Amino acid sequence: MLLNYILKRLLQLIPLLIAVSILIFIIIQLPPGDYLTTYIIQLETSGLEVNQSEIINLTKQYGLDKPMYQQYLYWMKNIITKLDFGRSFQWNQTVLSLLQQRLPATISISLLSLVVTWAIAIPVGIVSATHQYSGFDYFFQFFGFIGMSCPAFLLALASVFILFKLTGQSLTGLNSAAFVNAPMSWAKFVDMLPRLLLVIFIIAISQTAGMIRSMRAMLLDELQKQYVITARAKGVKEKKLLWKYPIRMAINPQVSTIGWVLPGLIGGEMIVSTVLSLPTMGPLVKRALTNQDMYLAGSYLLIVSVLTVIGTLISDILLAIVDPRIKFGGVSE
Amino acid sequence: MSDKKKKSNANIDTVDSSSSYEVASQYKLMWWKFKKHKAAMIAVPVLIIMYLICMCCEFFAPALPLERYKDYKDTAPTRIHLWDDDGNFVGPFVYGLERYTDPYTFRKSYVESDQIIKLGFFVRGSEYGVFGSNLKWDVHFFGVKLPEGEEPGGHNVFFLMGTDSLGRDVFSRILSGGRISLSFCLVSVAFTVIIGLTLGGLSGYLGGVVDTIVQRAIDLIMSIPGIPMWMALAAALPSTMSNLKKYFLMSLIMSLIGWTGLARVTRGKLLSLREEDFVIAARMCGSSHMRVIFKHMLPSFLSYIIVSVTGSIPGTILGETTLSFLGLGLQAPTVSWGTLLQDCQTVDSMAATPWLMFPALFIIVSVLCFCFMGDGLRDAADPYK
Amino acid sequence: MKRPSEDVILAMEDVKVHFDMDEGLLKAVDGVDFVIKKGRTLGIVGESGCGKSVTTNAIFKILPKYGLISGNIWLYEKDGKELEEPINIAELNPTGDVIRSIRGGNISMIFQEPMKAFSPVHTIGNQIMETIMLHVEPDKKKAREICVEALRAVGISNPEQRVDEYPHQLSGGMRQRAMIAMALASKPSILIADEPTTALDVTIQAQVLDLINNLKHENNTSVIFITHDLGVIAEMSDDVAVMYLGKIVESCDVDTLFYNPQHPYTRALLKSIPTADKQHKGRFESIRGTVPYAMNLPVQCGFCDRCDEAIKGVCDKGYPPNVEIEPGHFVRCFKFADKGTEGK
Amino acid sequence: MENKYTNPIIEVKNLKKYFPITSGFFKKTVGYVKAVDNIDMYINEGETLALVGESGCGKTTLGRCILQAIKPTSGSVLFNNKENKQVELTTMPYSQLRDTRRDMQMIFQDPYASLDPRMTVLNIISEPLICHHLMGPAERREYVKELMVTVGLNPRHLERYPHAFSGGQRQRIGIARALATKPRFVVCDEAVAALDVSVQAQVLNLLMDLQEKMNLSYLFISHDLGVVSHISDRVGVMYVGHMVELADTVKLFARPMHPYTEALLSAKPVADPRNKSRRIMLEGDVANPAHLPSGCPFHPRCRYAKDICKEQLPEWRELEPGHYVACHCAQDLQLHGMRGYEK
Repeated sequence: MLLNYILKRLLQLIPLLIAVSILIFIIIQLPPGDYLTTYIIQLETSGLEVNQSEIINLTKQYGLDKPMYQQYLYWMKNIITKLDFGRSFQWNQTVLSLLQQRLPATISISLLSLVVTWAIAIPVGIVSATHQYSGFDYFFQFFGFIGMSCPAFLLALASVFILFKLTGQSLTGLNSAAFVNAPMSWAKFVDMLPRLLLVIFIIAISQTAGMIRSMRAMLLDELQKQYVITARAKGVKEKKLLWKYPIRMAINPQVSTIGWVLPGLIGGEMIVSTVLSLPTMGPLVKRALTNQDMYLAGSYLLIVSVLTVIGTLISDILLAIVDPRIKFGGVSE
Repeated sequence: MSDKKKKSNANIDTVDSSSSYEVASQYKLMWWKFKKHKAAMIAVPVLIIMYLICMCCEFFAPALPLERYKDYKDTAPTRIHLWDDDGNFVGPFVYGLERYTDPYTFRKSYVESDQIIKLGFFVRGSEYGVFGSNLKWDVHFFGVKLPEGEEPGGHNVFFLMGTDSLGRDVFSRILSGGRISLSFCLVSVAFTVIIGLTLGGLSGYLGGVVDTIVQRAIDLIMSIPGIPMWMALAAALPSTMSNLKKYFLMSLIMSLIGWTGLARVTRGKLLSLREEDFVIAARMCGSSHMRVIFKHMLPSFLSYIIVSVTGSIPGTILGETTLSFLGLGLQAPTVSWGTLLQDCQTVDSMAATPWLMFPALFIIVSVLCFCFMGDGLRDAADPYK
Repeated sequence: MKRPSEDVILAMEDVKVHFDMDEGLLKAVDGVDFVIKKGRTLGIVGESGCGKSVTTNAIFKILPKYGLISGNIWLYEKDGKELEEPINIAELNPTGDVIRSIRGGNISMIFQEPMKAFSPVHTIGNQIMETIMLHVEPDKKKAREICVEALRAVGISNPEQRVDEYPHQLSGGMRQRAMIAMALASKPSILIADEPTTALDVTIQAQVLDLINNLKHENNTSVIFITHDLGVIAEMSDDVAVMYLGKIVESCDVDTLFYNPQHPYTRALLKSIPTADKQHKGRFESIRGTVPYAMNLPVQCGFCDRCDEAIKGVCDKGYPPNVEIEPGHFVRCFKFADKGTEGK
Repeated sequence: MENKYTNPIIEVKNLKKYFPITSGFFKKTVGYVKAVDNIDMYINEGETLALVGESGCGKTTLGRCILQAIKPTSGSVLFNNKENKQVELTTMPYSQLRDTRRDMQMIFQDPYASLDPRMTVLNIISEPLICHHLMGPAERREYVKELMVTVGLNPRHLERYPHAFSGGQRQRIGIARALATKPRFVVCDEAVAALDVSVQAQVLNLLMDLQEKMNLSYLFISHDLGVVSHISDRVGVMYVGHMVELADTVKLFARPMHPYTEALLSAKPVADPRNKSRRIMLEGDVANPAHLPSGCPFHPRCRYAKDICKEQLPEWRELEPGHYVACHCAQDLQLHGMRGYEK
């Protein structure tokens, strides 16, 4: 039953992914001037000699002399068959090698932020709802509003500024200067930890605020439901009852929101890491965008979109697992 | 119930107006509910004041946004005094500023001199065109009282929130930036409403192929993370483009993502309303299609549209300031809250000139107010529950 | 409180439930007395908003936080044994151990809408076993066996398989059967049925009513049956209490109620029900006006504004007394104020 | 009695309404819910025809199909208009249909959902008048007040909004709206189901009074046999989209010919403790209209079912004058009616 459902969902993803890649290709092509001329200008301004055979090679490899739709097909073909995302003229490297250097950090930071978001939002939401109108509830409602109205870049700036004032240390980057080029070691990890935590918390906070609110509202709603009264009428202990019925029901929709929390976290990661100049995709893509290094930017967009789509799929599957109404086809009523 | 109706009907006693609850219209009920939301009741006047001030920023700001005080770079906010050193009440005044170079660090800063510069309301200052027109005026809401004959821009200066590295008054720039940032979100929301209502409405009303296409388009846009997409689209705008054009294109880009939410709400409401008994009743009464849509369906989902739209404003403001801050959105010389914050990108600059962070306060306050207002509206949206 | 007689299991004494709301004090239940006897069914009948559901929720102490309960609810028997010292449920802590052992164990409840009353994400077996493990058999395996038997007893075919199904996989009638199985699995001494058939179709309603009656006789359970349908009352109950605006206006055995009703409201209600066996195409004798909202009401008989027999200057001046006009037949009306002994 | 009504105001022939069941990405149609299947019936001028059946049997859909609130899939609905001419409603152009709506109206089940909460009573009741361009504003106002008196509302409450009224009063507003254009045919869709017993009686009385006064024809949809027995001249019984029996009320209650009708009649609890009914218990649940059993849709629950019932859909036959039934075995069965009707 479940396997069927997953297969069906996977099949539905294919047209969506194709459409996403087309849209992103269009976005890449939007800036005036084509890739080759930008590349040649870049080379010339940096005083390097323009290698004609390399140009011809590039043209052939990416079909740059062909009409637009063929260029798209080349792009897709290279990605699917050879994992070749194109070249970044700015770095004069393949996009793939850049991605290999920086994408793992980006993804791990985003996922860790997701975990932190949940770890904070769900318990706080539960306590807020079960202790409605208490001091705790009011505090976190206020916190939620502040979190929602403070842009992530400002949060990053402010926390770095405050920490600088307090400790005299500038916590930008993922490592202090001494460790930037050092190989990975325990000391480097220890050096990295507070910075990493800072980054993760900053990214998580803006998402946490919204999620606390929705968790609280959802649980308040569930607490009124008839089945809670049924359970109470059975003589179930209040605490057990709370966990078994309404909290589980209120968490279900939270599970299904990975699909829209993830894009937010990816965007947040991008901004925060740009502000804090972390060695992740964020600053790289920002530079690529300002310099219109579009293969790099486009590849990033494509990858995060695919990740989002996969995230949505996973959350749908999780929801189908926790909510039997979906697994067995259609919510009745 | 309007007075007009009362008059048109001669015998007033046929109209029962004893109890206001019974004759309260939808909007009255919504207002009563809205009034209960205290935060929203504070937020609305704050927003109105902010908009008023920013719309007339030349008048309310003591200086012009691009006006440079060459001798006063990176000045800290000037302190306003009421009593002089001897304890005599003078009224609001500031002391003149003298440049001071630290003999050890050689860092330049400004210290207060003994010169008393009086402040006042409705004072003469730099000339500006009223609402950008050719009509020139030089009265400012508040500022230093210039001695008769003295031109602005001299040494009688007053900087409420300090100056930046080029010697421009931060407060004046914030008000001017507010005009851009605060209007930007409204323009963007207007685009959102146009696109979202049209597509959502078509999708819900026509159904079939149109519905499928719009739904797939929404899925498509939802699957690309918003901020990177904004950034990519914003980066694609050529740098030679005029500021005005860029302003509108940027707001369009913002709404390209925002409309999906509104379209969903519209479609969902349309679909559910179509099956509502009172709408079927209206059709059974012989109402035309247009009358059913505009007289019966629109008023009942208008409130949801308003809620959805207000809910999307904070995101727009945050998005614009973020992009501008990163240098991908509106660019100097256009002044917006985001571009103003570009000046404090590093810890060093923040430590040296923390007053450049003031725009952040305005961002937070305005977004907070919109959040509260949206919250209040959501509570009031369905007074019949 | 002394037990009135051997067969009384539960007694309500001047029970009031008031809701303290923003707009004022809502007197949902305003002084209710009745007793539950072993093996008998008490039907509580009234129109919507008369407080019949709140009354039974008070027995369960499952009222919202702003609900204030006063009076006494005496429970004389627990787990089949007579209590030396009767428990006053009204004074119990609503989340304490004592009330929780009574809920589901000694007193069970069937709710109106079986779809909403079951959690949609747990199997019905899981939810029924919860009761059994709490009150009968803590061992999971044995509890499951009891659960299957309980489902079989309420006429669900294939109970071994149904146990692992989710509520939405069952039809409305099946769900209500499962609900009954859950309520009766712990062999309670009192079963409260709150409009158990209102959401069901007539033919399914007939099945469910039959089932409740059979199980009641098998287990010698006492039943409190709440409904607005006088037809169902006639089928199901031994004793009847008619409620209006939070008060019981008339209580007697079912035969007396239908053949010798005394309170003007009861009589009007009986006349206004559309029974099929009356003169064809006749007009209904209706009660004028509507039930008032039980908030900030004047001190008068709640029915006096709609009553054809109301006496001016009497009925609108104070609450009528509860009078026992015949043994076991109580009427709350000024007409009978001096025609019998005043009851509690 | 019977000869009094001979002039049908509504004639329904082979009416069908199938709702497609779609599934998958491209919304392919995988089946149909046969909400209304092949219905034939007529309603005479001035009479009340009741439709009874359990939830999901298609009685509401049938009512709406007749008024063209839902477009039927196929079949015809003939309406006898003011000029005493039969017109076909299903193929009528929209503008003409709008005009015809003056003569046929609807009263809804839920008095809370059927009134637009954003409009005053005046606007709600005068809506049909405005749509058909009848009367000027001042005249309309006076007329609405008159109507409010007719349905038992206080005309001083003209400017109030629906939220200021109780359920019963709201239903009266709905009735006033339906009657504003002086229609000749009204569909009452469970018009009293949401009301309390005492209020229900008031509204039923009002409906009967109005019928007498305005010579209305009712299609009265209900699940409550008690109500139906009082108000209707003839009764149609529906089961999962099919009409299974239709006859004069007294005849149907006294001697039903379809086993389902018999079970329905016996299932109704009677308010008489000395005479508890002997019920005919139906096994199982109502069939799923998306997956109907073969042959007669009622056969899995029918205690008289024979082999033929599993294979063939029974024909709609007039077994006695005016008594229609769709059952293979109807003529061989001696079924019990409701107590009080049986002699």
